[in-house]
Amino acid sequence: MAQTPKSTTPLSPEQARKLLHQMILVRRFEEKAAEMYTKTKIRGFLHLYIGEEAVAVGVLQALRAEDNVLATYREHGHALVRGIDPGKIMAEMYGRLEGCSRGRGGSMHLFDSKTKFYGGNAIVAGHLAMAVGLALADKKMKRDQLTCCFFGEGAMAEGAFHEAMNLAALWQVPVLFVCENNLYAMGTALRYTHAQTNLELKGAAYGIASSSVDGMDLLAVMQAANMAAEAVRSTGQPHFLVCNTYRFRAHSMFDAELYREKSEVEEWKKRDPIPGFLNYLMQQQVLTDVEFKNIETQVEKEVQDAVDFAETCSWEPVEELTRYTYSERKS
Amino acid sequence: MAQTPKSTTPLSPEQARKLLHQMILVRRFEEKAAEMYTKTKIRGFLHLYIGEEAVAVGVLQALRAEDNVLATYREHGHALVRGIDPGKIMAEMYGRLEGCSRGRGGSMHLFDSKTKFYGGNAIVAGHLAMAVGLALADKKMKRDQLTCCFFGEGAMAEGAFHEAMNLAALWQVPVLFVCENNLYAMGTALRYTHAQTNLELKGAAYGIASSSVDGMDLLAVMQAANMAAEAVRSTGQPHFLVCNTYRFRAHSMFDAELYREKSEVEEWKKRDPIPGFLNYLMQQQVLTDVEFKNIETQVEKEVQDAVDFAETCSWEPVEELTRYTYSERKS
Amino acid sequence: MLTYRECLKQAIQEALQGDERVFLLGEDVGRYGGAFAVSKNLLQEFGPERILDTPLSEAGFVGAGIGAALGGMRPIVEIMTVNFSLLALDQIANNAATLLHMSGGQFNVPLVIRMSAGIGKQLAAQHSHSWEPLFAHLPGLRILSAGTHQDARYMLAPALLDPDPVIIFEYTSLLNLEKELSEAADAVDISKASVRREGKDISLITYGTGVYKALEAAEELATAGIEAEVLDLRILRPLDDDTIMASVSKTNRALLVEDASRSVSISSEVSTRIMEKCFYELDAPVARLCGAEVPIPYPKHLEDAAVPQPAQIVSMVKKILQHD
Amino acid sequence: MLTYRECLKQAIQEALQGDERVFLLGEDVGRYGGAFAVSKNLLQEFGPERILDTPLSEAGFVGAGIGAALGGMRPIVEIMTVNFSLLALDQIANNAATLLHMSGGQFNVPLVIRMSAGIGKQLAAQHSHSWEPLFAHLPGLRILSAGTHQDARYMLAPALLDPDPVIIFEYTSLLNLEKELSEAADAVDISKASVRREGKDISLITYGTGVYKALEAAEELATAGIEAEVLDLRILRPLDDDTIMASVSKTNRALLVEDASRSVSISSEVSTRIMEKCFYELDAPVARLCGAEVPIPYPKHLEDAAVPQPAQIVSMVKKILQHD
Ligand SMILES: Cc1ncc(C[n+]2csc(CCOP(=O)(O)OP(=O)(O)O)c2C)c(N)n1
Ligand SMILES: Cc1ncc(C[n+]2csc(CCOP(=O)(O)OP(=O)(O)O)c2C)c(N)n1
Ligand SMILES: [Mg+2]
Ligand SMILES: [Mg+2]
Repeated sequence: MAQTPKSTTPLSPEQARKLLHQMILVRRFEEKAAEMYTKTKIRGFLHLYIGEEAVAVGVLQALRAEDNVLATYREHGHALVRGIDPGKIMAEMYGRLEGCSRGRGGSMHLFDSKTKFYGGNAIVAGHLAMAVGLALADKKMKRDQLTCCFFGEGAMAEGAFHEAMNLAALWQVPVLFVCENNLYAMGTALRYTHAQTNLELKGAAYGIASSSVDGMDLLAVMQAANMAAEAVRSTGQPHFLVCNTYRFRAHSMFDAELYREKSEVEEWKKRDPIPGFLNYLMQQQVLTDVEFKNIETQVEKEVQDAVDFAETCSWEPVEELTRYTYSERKS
Repeated sequence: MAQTPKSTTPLSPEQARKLLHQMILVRRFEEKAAEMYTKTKIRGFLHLYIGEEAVAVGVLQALRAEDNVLATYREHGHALVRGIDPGKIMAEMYGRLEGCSRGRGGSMHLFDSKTKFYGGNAIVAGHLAMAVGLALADKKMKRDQLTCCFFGEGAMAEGAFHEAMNLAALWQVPVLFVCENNLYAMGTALRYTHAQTNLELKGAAYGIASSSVDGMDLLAVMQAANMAAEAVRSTGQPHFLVCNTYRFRAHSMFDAELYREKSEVEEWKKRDPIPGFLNYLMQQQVLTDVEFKNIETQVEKEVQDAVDFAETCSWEPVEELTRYTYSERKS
Repeated sequence: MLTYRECLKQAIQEALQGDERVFLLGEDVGRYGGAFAVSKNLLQEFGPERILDTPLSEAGFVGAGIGAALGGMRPIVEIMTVNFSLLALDQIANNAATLLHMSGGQFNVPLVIRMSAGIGKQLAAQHSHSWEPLFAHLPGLRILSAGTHQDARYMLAPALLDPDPVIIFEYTSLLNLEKELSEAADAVDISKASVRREGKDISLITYGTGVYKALEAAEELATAGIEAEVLDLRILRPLDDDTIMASVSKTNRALLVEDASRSVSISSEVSTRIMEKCFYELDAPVARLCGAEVPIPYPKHLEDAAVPQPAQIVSMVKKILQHD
Repeated sequence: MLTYRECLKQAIQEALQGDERVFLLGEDVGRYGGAFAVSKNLLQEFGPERILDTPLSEAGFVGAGIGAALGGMRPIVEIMTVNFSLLALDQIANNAATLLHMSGGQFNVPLVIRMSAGIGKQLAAQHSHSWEPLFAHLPGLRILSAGTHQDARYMLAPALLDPDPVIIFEYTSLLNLEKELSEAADAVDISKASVRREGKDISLITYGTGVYKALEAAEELATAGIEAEVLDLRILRPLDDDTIMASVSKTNRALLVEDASRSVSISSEVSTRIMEKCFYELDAPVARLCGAEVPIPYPKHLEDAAVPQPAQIVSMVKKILQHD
């Protein structure tokens, strides 16, 4: 079914640089966001993706511009990799009018119609059925594109997961379901969320082809995602991909992390996907030290530019509070 | 784990008569209910169980008086076999004060605290989580009893099924989940309800031991139910039992049955569980023709008595409309 | 003469014929013919692509409807009855109603949800809900109530043209009722309430099953020389204040009638707005006749006692008028 | 001085100590320590049998709570925030609220559900709901709102003694606020509203986050010689009409204040009841200050603009009083 996955063919230098750039951009951008949060430039909830970058980068590279993407409230990385301007994302987290959601959504609700990025959804598992519907529309309109839906392992306990998986399989619509299994739902470990902790097995209950992959290994994720995406495109059927990863930071800025040992976190940090990928590139000699440095400085600039942009952005006038509660009728 | 199931040991004459009596009572009672519906003595929804009797009779014989039972709106049979007085059930369907739910529930909401019969629930799959909670209370209070929960295969598409199964498995509570797979959810055939039509497989997604049985064969259901109940009692863990059966009548009195062929129904009627069981008893010579006739006449009388009783029952005074919206405080 | 059921069916047929982006999905809308036979034979007429039977998954198929709407389709999602709608309420409130505003105007949701509602068939507590008030509280939604055959027949078309989520309440107890349809007013306005009967003495303000009950009561009152105006709200959110206040300013009295239970109801909102906007024109306090605050019981006599009846409307009006 | 958070925690501790049938279940109540640290260390103190972490399954664990209550336990179900409560609303409305009546008085459901609600932490549209009005519409439920530290501390005990389902609204924005607690009134009455401040000129009728805002406004008004009475509804269902009417009969004016959006709100019900019972004692129409009818946006200035602020209460009161 699946063609030879891209990533088994060695990475071209351009590809390598692009991927590394994305990985580092997501990391540095979020580190900066955390900093800005402590400076109270950003408020509300802030959910960092740090440690899980290989999942968004590895999966999204398998998508095309016309595909739909839906993510959770932990979506800065997905938004950046999908190509939403970092400045607009930072401005959104600042709550400014120039943000990608007009400043109204903040960190949890990044939206962008140009890149077909349907959020930024903060009701756990609330977006899975929407993903099925988007794919159904594509099927009905004979558009050759898939819908990629990211969610956590905690979301799989919700009835919404069960219903969405069954509908996708019954209707045979092209949805790539991506579970970001970071082992915790807030403070609830996998074994307290699911009686069946082998998540991949759950696909069988719906007759959905499933696979799982080491979510800390970018190349592995790319390969698994390419195969999965290819399967979805060629069959028009849903696929369930489990990416096993880990969240290095707290669930949100309100989390004292009472539920896990520091040592566990340290263990996982040894598998940090960025140095891992970097070393591989160095070994393969598709990347030079100079190029790496360039990427670092370039990313640093991009992130700083994003902050500088956000700082200059404006506040939505209070008079516009209720604007877009309903569509504006052209009269 | 499971002791030798009762039903492999040949049935005693008493047992045989009791079971046959229950099967025929359920059948005749519902035929009478249908008649009374056409006579407008009974109104609202009326969901007949005709054809599925072996499931309720076979499963409930595996229970003890202290066990909890929850059923759907298609529960006349369960209520009768559980031992609720037929007169009180008929009175309930008549909407009379002397009914088992004070006449307020009607056909879909039979309740009886004495037999621990928790409905008669009309929101599909809405009672599964309650069953888990009842079992949780028993576990916490160290009461050695199980909770038996009946539902249809259509209910398994609801998120409520997914959540209840996972919770029961996580909490390790003694729930016997009984799926009455009659192949249709109103007019929606199994294959349009589930992408995975092998229902038994769904238990694995929750790590719940599962089994399935021919729901038209009383002895087979008894054996499967005894093993399942024994497993639940000995392990304190949930079990998922699928009984494959068929609804001979329309979904409710409002159903034109446009969704299935008459011939399909006729085919299934050849597997009517009552003549099947009767023939077996005759062959085994545990039942004589005379005894059979006695049962028939006895059931006829019971059903007529139920109707006669219902006819004499009273209407709840309008002044009591809001009584029990909240508990009555003893002052 | 057309039954209310036939009106609903023709509206769906017309919608399916007029726009191929429209499709109907819900439980048993196809092979079964619709729980109440509203969509009978539409599967045969339009095929399984347009008439989609769903499993029992209210949250799932409503969410899928939202997604399909985002994807450019014009889904008509049927929730078989309002009694099951709470299972999908998170999808409606947190997704359908918020996406446009939350995305800064980028993603609108042109979704229509139809559901059969109300009391009257002796279906007991879990199947007799009148939950219009719950939905009418939620910003971002447009809530319609088809209390007449006219609206059952013509409300769907404008609802489908609306760029935002619209929920249409239909009434099980009216399905078999036959009425004459006046010729199709072109493009029914789904922003305005409608005066179903003119009167000068009191305004009977109602919706849904209350409309025909109020009209019946008004006829009876007329024989007693009392001219009651019957106002059908039609749009429960956003409410059409102008039409309401115009009527009350004329009659100076109002009785609000609805089947939904009394507390935090449509009537309480209407009464409050009248207080806010017409206080000094009132000759008597605005009164309510609402459903009893109780789970609806099965027996007919208790069911009837649980919601306003024409006779009660009549006596209540007389009491209000004696008031001065 | 105690924080509101500490009050909630002490109430839960006391309940767990006083009755071994009581247990707390919900998402992250144990190992995480509660999403808002309300149940921090309770797992260590009472063990996993009494403090039960659940998966993300709101409908499931609320339904299980109903079942456990039927089975003789006294569960305290925590729905992390009201924003997720719609996922469990079918369980609450069709099971918890109806079982007793539908079973003819056989099965009561002694369940307590706690949820954190409201706006104020810049959590945006899906996490800033004030849905008290939705729950207050449903017969069979008792709806409490802990607008003060006193009630955060003492409402839980009587709720657990109630034989029927009780829902307690708590407020995220108050968690860190410190107040002095007056000594425990023995057995707090959960059927009565409470006058938090006496006044003769106007009744400020509110609940939840509105209480401290109204008290602040009242202080400000006092400096202008206006004596506002502040009435905390406390019990949103069933409403305590006596206390409401007594206050309005005294002041002859009322301003209703709540964060929930305006249409079909608690305020609309209260205003309507005042119209029905005190119409002839009113010197001015009852007015409302409610939340804007909009999904709540993330930025602070828009969030603040979406709900009533003390300054608005003050100016609104002055306008009403000039009125005559
Ligand atoms: C329906 C719902 N319930 C509860 C919450 C509160 N909450 C936010 S994130 C979260 C944990 C989700 O875990 P998971 O799905 O594994 O995603 P992760 O945060 O680990 O990426 C919870 C309980 C919510 N937002 N929505
Ligand atoms: C949540 C919900 N959705 C829809 C309905 C309407 N309805 C009543 S029974 C039924 C079919 C249920 O099928 P199944 O679970 O297989 O049980 P069966 O009737 O076949 O015994 C439907 C759709 C309902 N009662 N509850
Ligand atoms: Mg997780
Ligand atoms: Mg079935």
